[in-house]
Amino acid sequence: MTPNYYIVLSALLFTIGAVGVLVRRNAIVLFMCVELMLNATNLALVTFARVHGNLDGQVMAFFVMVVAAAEVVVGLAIIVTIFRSRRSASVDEASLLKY
Amino acid sequence: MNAAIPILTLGGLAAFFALLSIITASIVGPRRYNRAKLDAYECGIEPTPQPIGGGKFPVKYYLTAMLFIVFDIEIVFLYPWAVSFDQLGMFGFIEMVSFIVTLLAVYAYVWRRGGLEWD
Amino acid sequence: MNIGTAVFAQETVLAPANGTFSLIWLLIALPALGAAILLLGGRRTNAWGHLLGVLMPVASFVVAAFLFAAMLGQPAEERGAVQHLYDWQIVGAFKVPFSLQLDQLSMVFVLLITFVGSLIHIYAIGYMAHDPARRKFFGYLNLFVAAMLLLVLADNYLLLYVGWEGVGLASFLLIGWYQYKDSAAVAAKKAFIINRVGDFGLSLAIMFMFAVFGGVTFETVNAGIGSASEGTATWIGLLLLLAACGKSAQFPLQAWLFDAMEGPTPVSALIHAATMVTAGVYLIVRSNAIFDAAPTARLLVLIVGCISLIWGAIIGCAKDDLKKALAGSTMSQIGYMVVAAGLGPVGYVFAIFHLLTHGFFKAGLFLGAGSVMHANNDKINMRHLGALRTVMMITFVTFGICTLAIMGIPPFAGFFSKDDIIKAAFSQSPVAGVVTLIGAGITGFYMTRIFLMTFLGKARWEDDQHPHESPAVMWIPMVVLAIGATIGGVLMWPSHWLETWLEPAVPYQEHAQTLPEWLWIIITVGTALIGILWAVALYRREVPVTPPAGSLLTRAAREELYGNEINETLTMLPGQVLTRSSVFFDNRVVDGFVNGMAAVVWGVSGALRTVQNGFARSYALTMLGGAVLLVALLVLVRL
Amino acid sequence: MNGLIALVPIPTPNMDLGQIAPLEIVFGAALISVLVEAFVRREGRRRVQLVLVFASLIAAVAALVGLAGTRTLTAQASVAVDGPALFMQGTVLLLAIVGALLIAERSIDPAGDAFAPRASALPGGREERELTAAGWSQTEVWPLFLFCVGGMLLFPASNDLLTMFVALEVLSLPLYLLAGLARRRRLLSQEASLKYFLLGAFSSAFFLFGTAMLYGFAGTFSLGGIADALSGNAGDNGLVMLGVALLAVGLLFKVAAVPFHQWTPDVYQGAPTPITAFMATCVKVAAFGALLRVMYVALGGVRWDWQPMLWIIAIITMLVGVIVAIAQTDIKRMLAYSSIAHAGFILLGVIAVSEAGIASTMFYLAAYGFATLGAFAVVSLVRDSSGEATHLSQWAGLGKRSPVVAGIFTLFLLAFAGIPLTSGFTSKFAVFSAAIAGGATPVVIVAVFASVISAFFYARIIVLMFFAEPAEEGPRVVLPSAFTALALAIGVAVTVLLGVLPQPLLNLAQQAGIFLR
Repeated sequence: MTPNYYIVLSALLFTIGAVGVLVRRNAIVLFMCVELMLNATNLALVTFARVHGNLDGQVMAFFVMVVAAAEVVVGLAIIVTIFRSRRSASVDEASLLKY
Repeated sequence: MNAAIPILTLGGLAAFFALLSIITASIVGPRRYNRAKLDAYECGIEPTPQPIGGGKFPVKYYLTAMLFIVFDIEIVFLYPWAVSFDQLGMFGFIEMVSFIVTLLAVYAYVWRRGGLEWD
Repeated sequence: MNIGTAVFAQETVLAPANGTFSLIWLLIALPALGAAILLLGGRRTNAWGHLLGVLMPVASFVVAAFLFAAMLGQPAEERGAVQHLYDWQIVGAFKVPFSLQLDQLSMVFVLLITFVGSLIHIYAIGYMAHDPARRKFFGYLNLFVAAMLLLVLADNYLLLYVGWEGVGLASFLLIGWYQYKDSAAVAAKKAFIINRVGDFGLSLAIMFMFAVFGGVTFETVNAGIGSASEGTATWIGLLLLLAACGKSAQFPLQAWLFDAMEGPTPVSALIHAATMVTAGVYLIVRSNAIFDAAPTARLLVLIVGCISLIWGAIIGCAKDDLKKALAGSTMSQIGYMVVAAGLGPVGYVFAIFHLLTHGFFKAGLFLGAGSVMHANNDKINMRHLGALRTVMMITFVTFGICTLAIMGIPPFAGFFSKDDIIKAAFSQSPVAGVVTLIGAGITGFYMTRIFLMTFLGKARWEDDQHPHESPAVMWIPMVVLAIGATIGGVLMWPSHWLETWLEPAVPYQEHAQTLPEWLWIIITVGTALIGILWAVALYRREVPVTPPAGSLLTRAAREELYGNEINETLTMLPGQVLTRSSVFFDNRVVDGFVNGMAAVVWGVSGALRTVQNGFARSYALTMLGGAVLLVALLVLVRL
Repeated sequence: MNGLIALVPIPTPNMDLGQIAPLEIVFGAALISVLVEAFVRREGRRRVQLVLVFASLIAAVAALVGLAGTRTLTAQASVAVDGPALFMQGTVLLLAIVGALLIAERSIDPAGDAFAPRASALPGGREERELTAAGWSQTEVWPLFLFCVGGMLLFPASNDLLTMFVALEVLSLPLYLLAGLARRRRLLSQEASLKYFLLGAFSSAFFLFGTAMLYGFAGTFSLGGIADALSGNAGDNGLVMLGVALLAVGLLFKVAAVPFHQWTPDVYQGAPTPITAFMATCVKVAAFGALLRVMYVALGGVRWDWQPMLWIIAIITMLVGVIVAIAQTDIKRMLAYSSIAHAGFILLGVIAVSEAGIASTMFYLAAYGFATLGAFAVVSLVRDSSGEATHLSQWAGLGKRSPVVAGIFTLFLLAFAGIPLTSGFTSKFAVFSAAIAGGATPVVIVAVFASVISAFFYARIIVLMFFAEPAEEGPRVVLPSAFTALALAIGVAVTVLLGVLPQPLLNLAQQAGIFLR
């Protein structure tokens, strides 16, 4: 098989995620973009596992999913708290700390 | 040198795509930032009830969903073990028990803290 | 330029200190204890703080005298001693012994510091009598004495650096003593910043030594320098020179010294005239092995000394502020010492000799200036003084003796020490010789000017000025210093005692005598006399109360001053241009550089701060940029 | 490629439970701590949690001492038990004990400890007022703290990238939450938490992608396996370059190196001060431990590729850190930039690529950690009616008001500036000489320059404290309870001791030797 397509796709998804973090201002969307980056990585991991013929990559992908889930929990907790005290989920409005 | 070519290509491709998506978005998309757009859930429906005046925020859905995800995702570790259960023997069993005990502790915490109560 | 072949100090391994010499640590411990008690004791010690403050350096001096006697009792080769206190092991093989080294060179310094220091402490009892924080002042002074003794007693560069920073700290605290005056706070800051430049040099030099020799004791460095390359020695030498320039107010790091005169006068006398500012000279002489191995660095030492010598002297001619004029003179006299040190083995001893005599007469001059200030409501502008001879006889006489000494008039101490430097300079380099000779002439000029404007002529006092002689507690130290300035020459004449004494620690080489002794005396004293007479001719007549640098119109209006004006214009134009430009250089270029650097750093800092704009997404962008940078760097290395 | 891999017999993994005893103790205690939250009555929780935390941390130290000298790979070669790992773990544990002392303090704020009574209550709302009046306090801090310490113990010891990633998340996730729990200035605290979380997640995505790339190249996550793969093929591969760079992003983010540093000042300022202290020290130790391990074990073969990269990063980190620190007006932000600058100094030890580099880095981390904890402890003591008085102008004349506290803070600042006879000098000296021996002389020159500049702004604060006139209505220094007092005493003692008598710890660091593969 040719892994290149998968890797390039993974890289593109990763880039979309990274760019999303930079251009979106809603914290939830921003966070979803980070999740997209993680999942792009998962694609790469699974592809490489296939290329190398061992299971390490797949195991890693599982771990990434779990970690991502834990991250979601923590992240949403933080974002919801912010939303409740500021009535907005815009990350740009949370900019009191600077200079 | 030839090692750099894939990186440069990839970088170029990524940069191109990044620029493309930004430019397209700025040309195609309308620039309207309103409350609805900045709200927590972009599905067009106002969160009810409104979190105004220090009122309660409906975290139940969110909480339950989160709990579901956390506990559900742990299944991925149980599945591989189940597949090669016979080969891993006692060692696998002990490891899995400790894993489940860990989850159980957290479950107990959620339960005692009222995370499972709907009202 | 013909610098004599290097004569290395004999490799005398100093004996461990035992018997009497185990007291070395007391020298430092006593003033340090004094400082600790006075600074930590708080108000409880107010009543007797100044007495304790005086007692400690005096006790230290007694110990020093005791050790000196003990050293005299030993054969010349066995006089040095190293007291090992404890090892500060930093990294594996790099071990810094915390050891004190008392050899002949250190001994001379210890005696100077404790003796002059004690006198100035006594003087300060009277001078600071009305300062509510006198106790703290004595605490700082004791701290200074302790740090300065540590500096000269260290047996390695790192410990020396500790003392070096310690005296810097004490100096910083004392310059800013009158903090309520903006000028004092600014001066303290300026001294601090400029000194950091020098300290930077010293710390780099120490790191260099660690890297090259694997140790920083004088012994290790002296042993290792022989096998090191000349480039290494030159680099270390240049860094040490940078350090010396900062501490000793040598060109181009001199600007802080003039501002430092904002401190109380005893401070100016002790720290900014007699002891701390000579630390640079000590450093160079102590590192003689390095400079002997690095002719380029030594040549630069000579050049720096020459420039500073003239530069300080010219500034001394122009300042109306008595203390600032004396500060110019300090810079110039230290220039002499640096020149001597830059001459190599033919000059080291003379540098130390001049340092000692200078310690006496310059401290005497500053104490005299302090006495004048004390008597005149802290007025220090010489245009408002004059005719003090009539009311301040003792100050007049002691100041006069010290003036004669600094001008190099026989038989006062300065004559012997300066004469030796001029002769040695001529033997090595005619240029340096001529410069030192010209410096002697200018010294005669500005000292005469100071003396005339302050003590002679008509009284130009203001209404609230009622000059009176200072109390005994102040004039007795002045008298003692004046006696020292009178007889200090005996160190080298008729017997070359100092030279013999220092021989085991500091190399000495006789320089070739080109002219007979009596001709030298005529030349040097003659040059000084020319300067003196010139000044007398200019300032014999009335001195205007306002500085004559006004516009043409004002000058024409003050017609009776016209002659004076023309005199000054015609005879001093070149000097004034030089003065103005040097003052300008000081104010704009040097200050400008220091302030400019600060401004640049501050500006960059402000600009970079705005990058931290508080937006998480912008931080993410920076991170992404950083990631691209990392990839780019990796690819670049490959290419 | 066949789908039959799973049928290959799986050997029973080796797992010597004794060799990871410290980890087990801390994680076990964390779980018990969760159960304490669930089952112990509110009034008794704090006491039980404190006993649990200190007992487990001390037990973990004891277990660590018992392991001294062990050099082995355990848990299926995913955890390394070697000298550097044990040293880093010991440092983390000791710093965590001191940090726990600060977190446990609750007599300097009249309302109680440094944490919000209930994180979900609206800032300034009725619920919060009621809870504050009722004297509630948040004991969930402790399980989070223990999980975080557990992650920090695993991070520098992990011998494959999978374990390292999990450890990274285990140490980060609790910190994101802890940063948002401040009792006072809650909006700032929540903002700090959000920023830390978003950027942290962003950086771990990079770390993960780098991991994937290296896996794609080597076919294994084990550090030793990657090194073997690299030694066959000298790293002339796009995957490797991308992998190294992105992996470095994740690690450099955690150590707060420029340009991945921007979260640092904001988070340090916003987070509750005891958490800032804990974060500024323990995270740095753990992250540098992991960075060293990855760079030395897995990527040691391609050091010529990444050394220049880290040179540049070290240089800009030091310069940006010290230069921006100059213009700061908030003491916590100033300390944050100072911590960035110190990250640059510590990177000097990393780029040395030698045994001395490892030893000096570890020594620096220990010395810097205790001084930093002490400095933040002092910050937490200077308060006015609205909480901590962190604006620099409020610190003017502090030396006149309470000379002892100002004196202690001066000691820490002198240590940061690297003045001889403080721990800072010894540690700077150690990394500088290691870096010179490693051929990084230009970087060391920049470092010396940077430390000169840094001395300026540290001195500025000392001058401000001792020579400026105290502000009217200025803050006062609160008398702490035994917790903070003990933490301060430890900080002072270690700072002076490591300056005057550094040899024992240095020997220990040197004996730690090199990483096990």
